[in-house]
Amino acid sequence: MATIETGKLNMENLFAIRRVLNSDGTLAGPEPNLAPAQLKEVYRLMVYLRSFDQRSLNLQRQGRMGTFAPFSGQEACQVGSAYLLQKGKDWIFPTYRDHGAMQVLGVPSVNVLRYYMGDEKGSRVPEGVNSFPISIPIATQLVHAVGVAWAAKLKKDDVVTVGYVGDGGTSEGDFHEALNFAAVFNTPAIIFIQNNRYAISTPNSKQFKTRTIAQRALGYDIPGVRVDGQDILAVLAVMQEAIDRARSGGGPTLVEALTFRYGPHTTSDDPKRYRTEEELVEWQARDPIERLRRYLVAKGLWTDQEDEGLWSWAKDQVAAAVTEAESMPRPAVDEIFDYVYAEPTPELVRQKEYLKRQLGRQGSGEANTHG
Amino acid sequence: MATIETGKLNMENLFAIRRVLNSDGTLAGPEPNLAPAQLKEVYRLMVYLRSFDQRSLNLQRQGRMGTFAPFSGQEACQVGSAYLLQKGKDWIFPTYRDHGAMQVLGVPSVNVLRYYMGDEKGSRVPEGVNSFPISIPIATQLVHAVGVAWAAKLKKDDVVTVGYVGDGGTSEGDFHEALNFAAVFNTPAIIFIQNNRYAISTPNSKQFKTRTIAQRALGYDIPGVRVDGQDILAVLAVMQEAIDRARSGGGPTLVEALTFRYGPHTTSDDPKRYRTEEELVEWQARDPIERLRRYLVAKGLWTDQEDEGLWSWAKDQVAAAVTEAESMPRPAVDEIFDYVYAEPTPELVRQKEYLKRQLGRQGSGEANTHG
Amino acid sequence: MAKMTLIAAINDALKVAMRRDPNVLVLGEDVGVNGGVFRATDGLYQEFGEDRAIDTPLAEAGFVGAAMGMAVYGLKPVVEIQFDGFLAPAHEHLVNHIARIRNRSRGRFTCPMVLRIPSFGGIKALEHHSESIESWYANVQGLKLVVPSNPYDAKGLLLAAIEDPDPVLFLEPKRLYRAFRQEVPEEYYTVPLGKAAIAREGKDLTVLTYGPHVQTALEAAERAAADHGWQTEVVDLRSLEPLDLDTIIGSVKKTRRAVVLTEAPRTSGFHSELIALINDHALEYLEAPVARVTGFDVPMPYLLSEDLYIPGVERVVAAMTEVKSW
Amino acid sequence: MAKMTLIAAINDALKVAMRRDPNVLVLGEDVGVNGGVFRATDGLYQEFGEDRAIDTPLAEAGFVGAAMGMAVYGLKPVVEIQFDGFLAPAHEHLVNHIARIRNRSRGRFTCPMVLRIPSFGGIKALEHHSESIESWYANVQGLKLVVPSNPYDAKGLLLAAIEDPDPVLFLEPKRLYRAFRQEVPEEYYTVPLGKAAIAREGKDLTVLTYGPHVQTALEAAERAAADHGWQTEVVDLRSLEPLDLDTIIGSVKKTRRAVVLTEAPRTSGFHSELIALINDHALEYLEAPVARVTGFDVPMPYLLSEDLYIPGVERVVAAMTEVKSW
Ligand SMILES: Cc1ncc(C[n+]2csc(CCOP(=O)(O)OP(=O)(O)O)c2C)c(N)n1
Ligand SMILES: Cc1ncc(C[n+]2csc(CCOP(=O)(O)OP(=O)(O)O)c2C)c(N)n1
Ligand SMILES: [Mg+2]
Ligand SMILES: [Mg+2]
Repeated sequence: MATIETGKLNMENLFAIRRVLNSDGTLAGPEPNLAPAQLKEVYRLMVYLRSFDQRSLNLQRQGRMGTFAPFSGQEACQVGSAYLLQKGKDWIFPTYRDHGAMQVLGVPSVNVLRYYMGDEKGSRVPEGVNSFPISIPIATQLVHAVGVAWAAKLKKDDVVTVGYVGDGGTSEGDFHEALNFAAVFNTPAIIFIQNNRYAISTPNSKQFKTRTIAQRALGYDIPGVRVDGQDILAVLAVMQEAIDRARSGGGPTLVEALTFRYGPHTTSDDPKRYRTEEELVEWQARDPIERLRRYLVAKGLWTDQEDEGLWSWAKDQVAAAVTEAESMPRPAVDEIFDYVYAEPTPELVRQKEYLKRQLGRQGSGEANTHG
Repeated sequence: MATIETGKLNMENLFAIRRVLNSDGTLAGPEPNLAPAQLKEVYRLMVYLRSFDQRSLNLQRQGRMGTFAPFSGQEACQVGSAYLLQKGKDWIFPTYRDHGAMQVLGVPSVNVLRYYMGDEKGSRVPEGVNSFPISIPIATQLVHAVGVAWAAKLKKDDVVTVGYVGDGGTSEGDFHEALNFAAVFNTPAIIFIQNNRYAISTPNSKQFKTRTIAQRALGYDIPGVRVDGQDILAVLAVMQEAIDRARSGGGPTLVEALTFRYGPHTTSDDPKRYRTEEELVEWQARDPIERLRRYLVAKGLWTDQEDEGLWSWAKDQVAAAVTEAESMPRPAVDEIFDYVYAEPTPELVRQKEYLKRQLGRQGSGEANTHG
Repeated sequence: MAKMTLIAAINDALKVAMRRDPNVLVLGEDVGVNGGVFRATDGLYQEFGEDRAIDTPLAEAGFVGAAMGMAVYGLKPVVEIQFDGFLAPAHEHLVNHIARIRNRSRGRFTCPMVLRIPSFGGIKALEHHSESIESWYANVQGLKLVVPSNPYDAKGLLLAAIEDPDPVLFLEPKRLYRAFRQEVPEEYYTVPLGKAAIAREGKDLTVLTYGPHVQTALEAAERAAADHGWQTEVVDLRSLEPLDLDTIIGSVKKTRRAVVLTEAPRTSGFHSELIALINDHALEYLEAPVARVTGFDVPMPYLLSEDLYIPGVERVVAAMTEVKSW
Repeated sequence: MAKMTLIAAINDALKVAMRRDPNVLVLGEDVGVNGGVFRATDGLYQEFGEDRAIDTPLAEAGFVGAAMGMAVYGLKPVVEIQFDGFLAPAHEHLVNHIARIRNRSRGRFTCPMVLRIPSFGGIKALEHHSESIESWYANVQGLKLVVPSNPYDAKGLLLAAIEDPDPVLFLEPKRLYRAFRQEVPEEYYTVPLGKAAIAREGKDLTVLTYGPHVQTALEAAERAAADHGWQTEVVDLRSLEPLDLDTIIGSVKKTRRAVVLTEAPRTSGFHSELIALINDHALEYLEAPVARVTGFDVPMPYLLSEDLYIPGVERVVAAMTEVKSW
């Protein structure tokens, strides 16, 4: 009987975890077909992002930035998911935790910093960089990713889009609707799940009953795959397949990357309330950066000096970005009114004038001095 | 590679269509274990519902009822999904097309008629009959079905709930959220899909890419099954398993019943715009009532006289219900105000007084005379 | 010129728009093969094909959110929400994204799209098919809100909405779809968003209203003229966001007496905002409190009681009498 | 009596309610093991177990809709919506079902549940974490709408909301969670829904407000007294639905001058309804137009500009001056 047969399927085997490098950096399978330059490039990007993330955490602790969502531990996902996209052509739809992928695609670090410092201009990505602004409402951005992919397909542009979502986000109705639309209209959209095992404090075991999220693909008749999210070479391999499939008209792919965030959900969160030190340590032992470093060193492509050099270069780069971000002026009063519509309505003009009169009366304007 | 393997699964085999009777009424498998009395009872119910549905369509055409959603063709689903439930204990969550199942559970025909005549009192089902009112917002009722099942489980009541949805409804986010909650909390909720191939005019082929809806169950690690929705004995068999599973703590089941509506989506719809006469005729050849009749006759349980008697009995029963429904008074003015809250707010009291004053002024009250 | 019903004018507007701009497309439930449950998109599938008259799966968040993606990418989606009560599943995309993407991205991304929504009661439909949702969305910034009251405006306003660089909720008075015909030019023309119309001139009192209620107001004005000789000015707002404050205040200052008419639930309705605006800009001109004729604070009743809910001519005349006899 | 912050008072109310009624349970995102992102449900999981302090999957429609089922079945769910901006996915269940099931079933099914929603701005959070949604839901019938402004009321109103036979949206002023402490009884007590409080007595003008803005109004009243000697009456509405019209109108008739204060977007806000009610019931008493101090018709700005949006004491004093110097 059908209801019994289906139970027989072993999803963990069916969706076996793709891996290229073992935790210790040794090859788990065939050599990846990436040029040394590319290997070093993705390594550089991961190091840069780790430095950026750590520095941002410090800025927040020092009160120089607002609530911040760190991705440390997920660098292989951040870099691997965006590195192979065609800049200026392909699109990404990030969450608050995907500002790493945004930077890989070309969003300046300064934008990300200004965003988290509380300036909408941070969300104004430069022309030519096709990254949607950070989307905070969980899973909604997946539908946008499918919409843009669909539009591109209708316009006969061979564009690929990547929608980001977390393990928790897969529970939202939008996850389902996005997958169904992607499947029905065969849109070139890749749904990239970073399963970091927790949605704030909520573990996978309370989020879904299945052992994999990738198996959801079976419900839409689209390809699904699980990948070791701490192994950037595996993430790159899986993304290459998904991107090729999408670009050649093969439609969407559901990717589940198994990963872990080292830090808190955001700077307002205390992970000790819901996860153990052991779990963290266990995952740090699979660190994506260290893993690739060992592989590069073993291949004779990388030295300790080069590594030191890279880390200090990254530190400086980030420092420069921070300086630039902190040197930017506060948003002008006009800004909060001028982008609601293409043309401000008469009512908005009245409101802006009122506020300016008020601030005038209040001298420096109590309102916009702190923060 | 995982993405290829999954393609190998043949979902139509994995979720083979359950069938007990062939279209001609001959046995497709082993004898069902239903007593003759039960066989006649479900036959009687289907005949009654067919008569009810046809008469309701006529009432609407004569302007004696508002927009009506007919289910003719889906009687095996309507009766088979509700017949085995424990009245006064188990709950159903019907759509606008499931007023057949409602009547099987014990909602008086008069309620259904008054509902479609435009009287909220029709939605006030009698105490002891656990049917939610008709839910029109697509798929929302599935979440309620899971919520009630969850509550019953928390209260240690061995209650079973059935949530109804159509093929189109499976595209809504609520379908996904309901299945995920049912799976995670292992609630005794049965999601009963009547796949009648169209959502108003939209065919399955535009609704989802898969060949079955039942396979969605794989994404939640819950049992899924496809059944011939024109074969009431098969529907009963599948529901018996699902009910037993739910009542014994085995959790939810996703049932996809393959069926067809003979009539329009509602009385405002014209099916000729989107479906062929052939398709209708093809499905009428699998009629659920005729199929069971042949089986009963072949088993010597039923005669032509009995059949004629039953149809005229049904006609009379329905006629009596219609008379009763049409003899009921119009809803009183107070009714639209008195059930918004347990206690009307002062503002509502003011509004009610105002309206009554107005209607007084207007004499008979232009407002509530027509309709 | 041809005499058209309001639904024909909308259908004509869509055809005209799709012929002149290849980026315009319609999508939603049953808008393709079936031509929409009200036939607003009739013939589009045949003329423009399945890529421009798209039948979507039954998922409002899905197709409204996807349409936003299309709009950002450069298409001009015109989404049909089958009935007012079914916009709710797309509420999150509407208020958290569609209304905000321009502001959030400081103009880098924009979302020119139209949501056509058959709205308000009066057709004795089932529950959730007769809702007044304007009060909520008038409080949401970044959306425009347009409500035509006749075939000519319906075509011109819809074409203006499609041209508009920002997202527009286009609330169609479903009970007027086939209520009457009017001369409507076949060619392209627009009626600007944000300009009210004086549907009837008068000096004794003002009725501020929109959409299907304009007809009610005109009838009431007729009756008031016949019974009392009052010259009532009926202001058809046409667009609630942006709102034509000058016309509203100008009329109230002239007549010094005002009635606001909607069928939205009374508490915290858009009519309340109209009264607040009069308070802000013309209070000292008022000879009497503004009278509000609205729906009640109850869910829209089922069809047998629908007429109890929807303000009829009598209720409007009673309100006029109130403000005149204060 | 113990001195409690507002968040502690809410946590205490939940514990008291759960101890006295086994049918009361809390559910939502991270409300169990983690005790909620604001710690409102801290300790409930430990004391009452995973069946009464339930961590749900991340799906608002799912747990709000399921909670409705629970309520109809006889449980008393208290749902936490993590932040105001994230109620949107549950909008459909709220307006089309939770608010209507009693009316739809003519009283056969009822839905006594509470949605706790940390609301309004002032904590310099990320986007969607600082919204004012009361204006929409005040226009939705069948829901009650409660907004406490201090620890004592927060506990008493929440217990009253849990006791209430109808669904209640409980909007918590998140910026006051830890702003100050107040004597709060440990035992069970309720503050009735629908009764406003006179937060400060005065005869010269009235400020109508609620929630976090009550603090602003009191400060402004202090300053007005100091600078101008005006005696300002501050009315804390506490519950918007049901609304205490008598207290509102009584105060306005007494002072003849009124300011309405909220941080909701200006157009079609709940403050507009307050002005409309004054128009309906006390227009002839007004010495000046009602002044409204509100948010602007823009999305709540990111943190660097948040203070530009939220009405501060200066804006309130300026409005008071307007109505006094009219
Ligand atoms: C619709 C909605 N509900 C709730 C939230 C609050 N929230 C922000 S992040 C988060 C958890 C997300 O978990 P997951 O999807 O696993 O992504 P992760 O943070 O782990 O990267 C929640 C509940 C939100 N942003 N949007
Ligand atoms: C949320 C929502 N969107 C749209 C509608 C309008 N509508 C009513 S029935 C229907 C089609 C439903 O099709 P299906 O789920 O297959 O059920 P069936 O009518 O075939 O039984 C639609 C789109 C609705 N009732 N609710
Ligand atoms: Mg996660
Ligand atoms: Mg169907």
